[in-house]
Amino acid sequence: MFRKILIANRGEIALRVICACKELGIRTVAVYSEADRHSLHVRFADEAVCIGPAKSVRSYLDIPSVISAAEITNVDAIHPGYGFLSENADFAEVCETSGIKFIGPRPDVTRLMGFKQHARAAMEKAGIPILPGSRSILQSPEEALEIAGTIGYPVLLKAAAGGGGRGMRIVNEPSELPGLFAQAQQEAAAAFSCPDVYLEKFILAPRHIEFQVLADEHGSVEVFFERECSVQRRHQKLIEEAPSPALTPEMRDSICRKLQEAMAEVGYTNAGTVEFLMDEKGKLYFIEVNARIQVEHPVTEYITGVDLVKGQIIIAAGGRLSDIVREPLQIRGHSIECRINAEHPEKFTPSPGRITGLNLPGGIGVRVETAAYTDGVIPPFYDSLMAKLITYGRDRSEAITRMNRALEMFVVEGIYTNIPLHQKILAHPDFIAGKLDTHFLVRMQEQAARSSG
Amino acid sequence: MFRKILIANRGEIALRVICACKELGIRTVAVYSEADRHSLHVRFADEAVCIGPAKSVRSYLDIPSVISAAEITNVDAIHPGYGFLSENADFAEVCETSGIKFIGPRPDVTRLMGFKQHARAAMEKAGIPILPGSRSILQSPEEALEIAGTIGYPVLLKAAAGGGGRGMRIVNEPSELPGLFAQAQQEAAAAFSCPDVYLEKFILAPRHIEFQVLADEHGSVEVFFERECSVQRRHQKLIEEAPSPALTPEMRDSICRKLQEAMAEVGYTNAGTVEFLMDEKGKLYFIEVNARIQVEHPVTEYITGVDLVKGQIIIAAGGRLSDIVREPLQIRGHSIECRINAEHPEKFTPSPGRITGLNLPGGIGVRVETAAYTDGVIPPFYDSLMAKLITYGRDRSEAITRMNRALEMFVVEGIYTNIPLHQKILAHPDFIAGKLDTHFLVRMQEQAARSSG
Amino acid sequence: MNIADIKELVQVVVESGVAELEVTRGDSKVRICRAVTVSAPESVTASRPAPAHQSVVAHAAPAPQPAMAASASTADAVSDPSLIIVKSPIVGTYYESAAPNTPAFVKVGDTVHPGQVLCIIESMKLMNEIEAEVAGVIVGKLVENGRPVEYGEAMFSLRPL
Amino acid sequence: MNIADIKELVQVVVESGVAELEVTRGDSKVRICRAVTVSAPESVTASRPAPAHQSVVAHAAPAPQPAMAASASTADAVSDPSLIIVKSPIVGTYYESAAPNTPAFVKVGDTVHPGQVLCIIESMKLMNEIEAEVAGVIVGKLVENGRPVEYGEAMFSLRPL
Repeated sequence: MFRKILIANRGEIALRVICACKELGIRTVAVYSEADRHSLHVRFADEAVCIGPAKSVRSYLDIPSVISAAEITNVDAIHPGYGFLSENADFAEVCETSGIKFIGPRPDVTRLMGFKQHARAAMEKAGIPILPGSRSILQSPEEALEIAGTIGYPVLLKAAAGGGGRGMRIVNEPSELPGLFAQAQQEAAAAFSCPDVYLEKFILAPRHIEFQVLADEHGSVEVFFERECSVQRRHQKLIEEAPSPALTPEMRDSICRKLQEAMAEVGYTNAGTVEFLMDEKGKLYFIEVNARIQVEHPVTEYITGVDLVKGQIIIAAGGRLSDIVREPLQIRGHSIECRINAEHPEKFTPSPGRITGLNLPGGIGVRVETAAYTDGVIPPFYDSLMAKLITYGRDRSEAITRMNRALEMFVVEGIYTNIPLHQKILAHPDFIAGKLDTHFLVRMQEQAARSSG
Repeated sequence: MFRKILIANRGEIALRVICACKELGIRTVAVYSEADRHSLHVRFADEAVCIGPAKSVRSYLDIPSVISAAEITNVDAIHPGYGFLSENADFAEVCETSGIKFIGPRPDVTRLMGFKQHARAAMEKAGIPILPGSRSILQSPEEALEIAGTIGYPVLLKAAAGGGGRGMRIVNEPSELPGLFAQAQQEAAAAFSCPDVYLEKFILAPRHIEFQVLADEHGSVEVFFERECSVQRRHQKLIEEAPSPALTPEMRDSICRKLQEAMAEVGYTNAGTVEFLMDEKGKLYFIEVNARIQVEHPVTEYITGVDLVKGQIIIAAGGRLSDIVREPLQIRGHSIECRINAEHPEKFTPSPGRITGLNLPGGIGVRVETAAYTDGVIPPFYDSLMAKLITYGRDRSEAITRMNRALEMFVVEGIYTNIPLHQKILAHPDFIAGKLDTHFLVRMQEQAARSSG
Repeated sequence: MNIADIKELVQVVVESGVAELEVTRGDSKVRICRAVTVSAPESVTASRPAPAHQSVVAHAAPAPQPAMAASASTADAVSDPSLIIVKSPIVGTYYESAAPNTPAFVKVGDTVHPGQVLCIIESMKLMNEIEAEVAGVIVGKLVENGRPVEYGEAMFSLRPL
Repeated sequence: MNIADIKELVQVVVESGVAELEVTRGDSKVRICRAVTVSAPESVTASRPAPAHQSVVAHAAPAPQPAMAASASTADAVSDPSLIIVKSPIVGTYYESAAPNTPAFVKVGDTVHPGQVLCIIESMKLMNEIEAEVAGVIVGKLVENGRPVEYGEAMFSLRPL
């Protein structure tokens, strides 16, 4: 097992990894920007190194600074968390060459998954349903028009190297295509310094459903069932839950079995998430693989009883999946996560600042992941996630009532949070009924606007 | 179901009941003494009534004040929590006559259980092993000497109406008996206004093991397995866990089955705990029944997945156990509770005062029950329990490592706590090995004294 | 160091926003601490549970904000130190008269003598007469007829004679 | 020390961002805290994780206690506003000389000119020469030879000419 690990991240996920390390008896090194000097991951790590100024390009995203910090503190491994350098294959390579174990997939696999076309090919080979679309990068608007014609409109133009909605365009009819094609290419080039785009069938009201995977370095793969993440705002997830209200046991089993093969086939290792869209008829289509631990991993931990972050570390240290998953995985109860963001609940404007009063909910079936504390500061330089509130219940309705209770007892003073928004969502009949798709939130807000106006 | 419940308690358990009510959609009324004006149970209840000055005899223990508060707020039921009025049969009767449902056993059952001799008789009838001892109240030192002679020394003199170690005397040889008999009677008379004492076999190094029971008002009883509470100081529990490392599945099943009969036989309703001692040979002996929810109930909730406080309320409202326990109960994983007291970790002197800095641990497998908050005050008038820290793991060793992690991240500034003591206990080889009895803590401290001195 | 200096130092603390200032000069010493004030934007208030408290909970203090503890009534009451506040010794329902449609025991402006009944508080079906302990003039009646009162709740303010 | 001086010091604290400043001159003493200071009894300190921090973490601030943020060195540093602090622009290992057994680039008392090499910081196997940006006299060397330095760590204090 590792002796000492550096956590190349900040906030709640840095603290999450520190907890896993403490429980495994591994010493921890935190890195921090000047803006995070007083943050809890610095407080609770055994050592801490300031790696740069507030701007993340010069600190958390600066590979030389992170590697230097790892060298002067003499660590065996680096855990990248999510975001920042977590899916940067170059960083993983530098770690390797510096003799530091990168806790995540091998760089080549990360690269393969990063290019959606390759990922799609790999999944298709294993019999996983994928969205009908261009099998490769589009050479010209003409090619796009031809393929779109066969698939049928609307279609979605997507950046090959992309993510987070940038370089995406919905095309409703042929006449729009050439113009939007050019826009998508420009945006892709700007965002990912790679103008390649491809297209696929556009599903009007899809559910976002993803499957959690752990794979060890001895060839075995486990699929930890699915999460439903359909409550989103501008492609940003807001509420996640496990299991999905929309999946039948049969569909679940068949996808899990196929994914097990596919991930073993591509030689995937460590933690990963396979994202699907579900169309109105309940059919699943593969979209992409995220080669990292994800924000919403706790809901999976709650229903399976497995500590996924500990699992990542054990696997990276050469351990076997059979030590992490002792008896056959099974779903127990239901879990929901609300992302508590430091932002205005209606205007969605970020609300950094000092937390002057804080009461974190606790008690039965409630888990909080946060680096926030009374008198602590949410700096303006990073994402607005100030806490993850996760509840567990023996069924979905208990998980929901518990979340209502926990949101009511979650007191944050001095900054705005989206807690009132979460309360509105949890009270909405469609959410309670599990009638979800990625447009749910927009619909809810339009309803509210109508009834108030 | 009830519309509104008054919680006749304070601190973490008041908050615990408020959480259960919120999840059941029941409105809550908090009562508080002048010393608790700013406490969280007042903050999070829908209504709150000041019922008296700081001294509990004139507030939390004052039946007219509590009943009046219930009347002016027009509640359907009262939850007594633990301590205070929870096992006061007279209070339960006043509730009945005032048309308010008391959430607990019927007064007559509570009385029956309060008198240990009757409880012993009831249990013995159901074939539950009890400690050899006087079957009834001792009339004279002579009778005591005679019975002690047949049982064999050492024997324990106990107050019939007692609890918490008052009116207890260990007798090692006949010559000591008359003097200690008188002392026990005096102490019993003073503490419980009832001088009756009885005697039973004294086990030198017993384990304290107790079984959790829920019984509905339709005659069905469920036993939620056992808790081990052997880590004690002066009869005060410090660490509890479930399941017990000392029980075999066979013993567990047989006791659970017999208790189910016994409790049904006595017409027990709502929550209760049946306490046993285990001798050096692993044999269990019944000692008493606690007719209330207990401080350590969360460890049972963690391993069974059942919300016991919700269960109490549902039962009191006439609900059925079959709605609370849907599938057959089974033990999942292991759970440990550390009682975090506001007291000096070596001197054990209480440490009331203002909490100037507070960081509650969170994350996977950690549950905190507390009414403490930054700038909040631990008043000197009540018990020193400032928080309950409960961890869950797939096995005992994960629960322990998680507890170590959580204790390390539990920061309390401004007052003393016994967190360092808990850290010593969790690091002790005997605790790690599960080699426990009620003298464990004394032994540990003697060892420390020797090694340091 | 004179009062003026200290006042100025206090200003410095308040304006600068530092939490603590300690100045020692020879044998004189000043220490100034600024209490953490909470400025909560409206959405924050919204994100807080806002229980529909009844009058009985006027004194309930939202934590972690003891600053909001004192209720209006007590605030007024204590604002004039020369007044005596008659507080409820028990929890119950307040009645200003012996029976419906009968005049109140006392009205504002009345002069009361020790032992004179001021009101009745019903508790557990019992009518408890609350008497004046000192002689004085009723300046304020702080509770509405028929409303519940909690322990220590201010009922009357009176100016002692 | 008069009120004006104190006001100025308060400014220093607020602007510099240090958590605490204490200045003693003869029998007069001033202590300024930016954030709420916590007086924790020893057992509380014990109950806190006490990580064996290396020098690189001298600046690590235990939360929720920003008061403990400022490390000795920074405190001294800002205590004399006339000094210039040369901070490390990168994370790495500090060397005061070009090679073992060769004299240090600079020693206390030396006068340095802009562009003069003050030390080397090794980062990712690269030797980075750190040069003086202004002319001045070295007043303090704040890092031990061969010790790691973090970003922004104070290495030299020098009095500009």
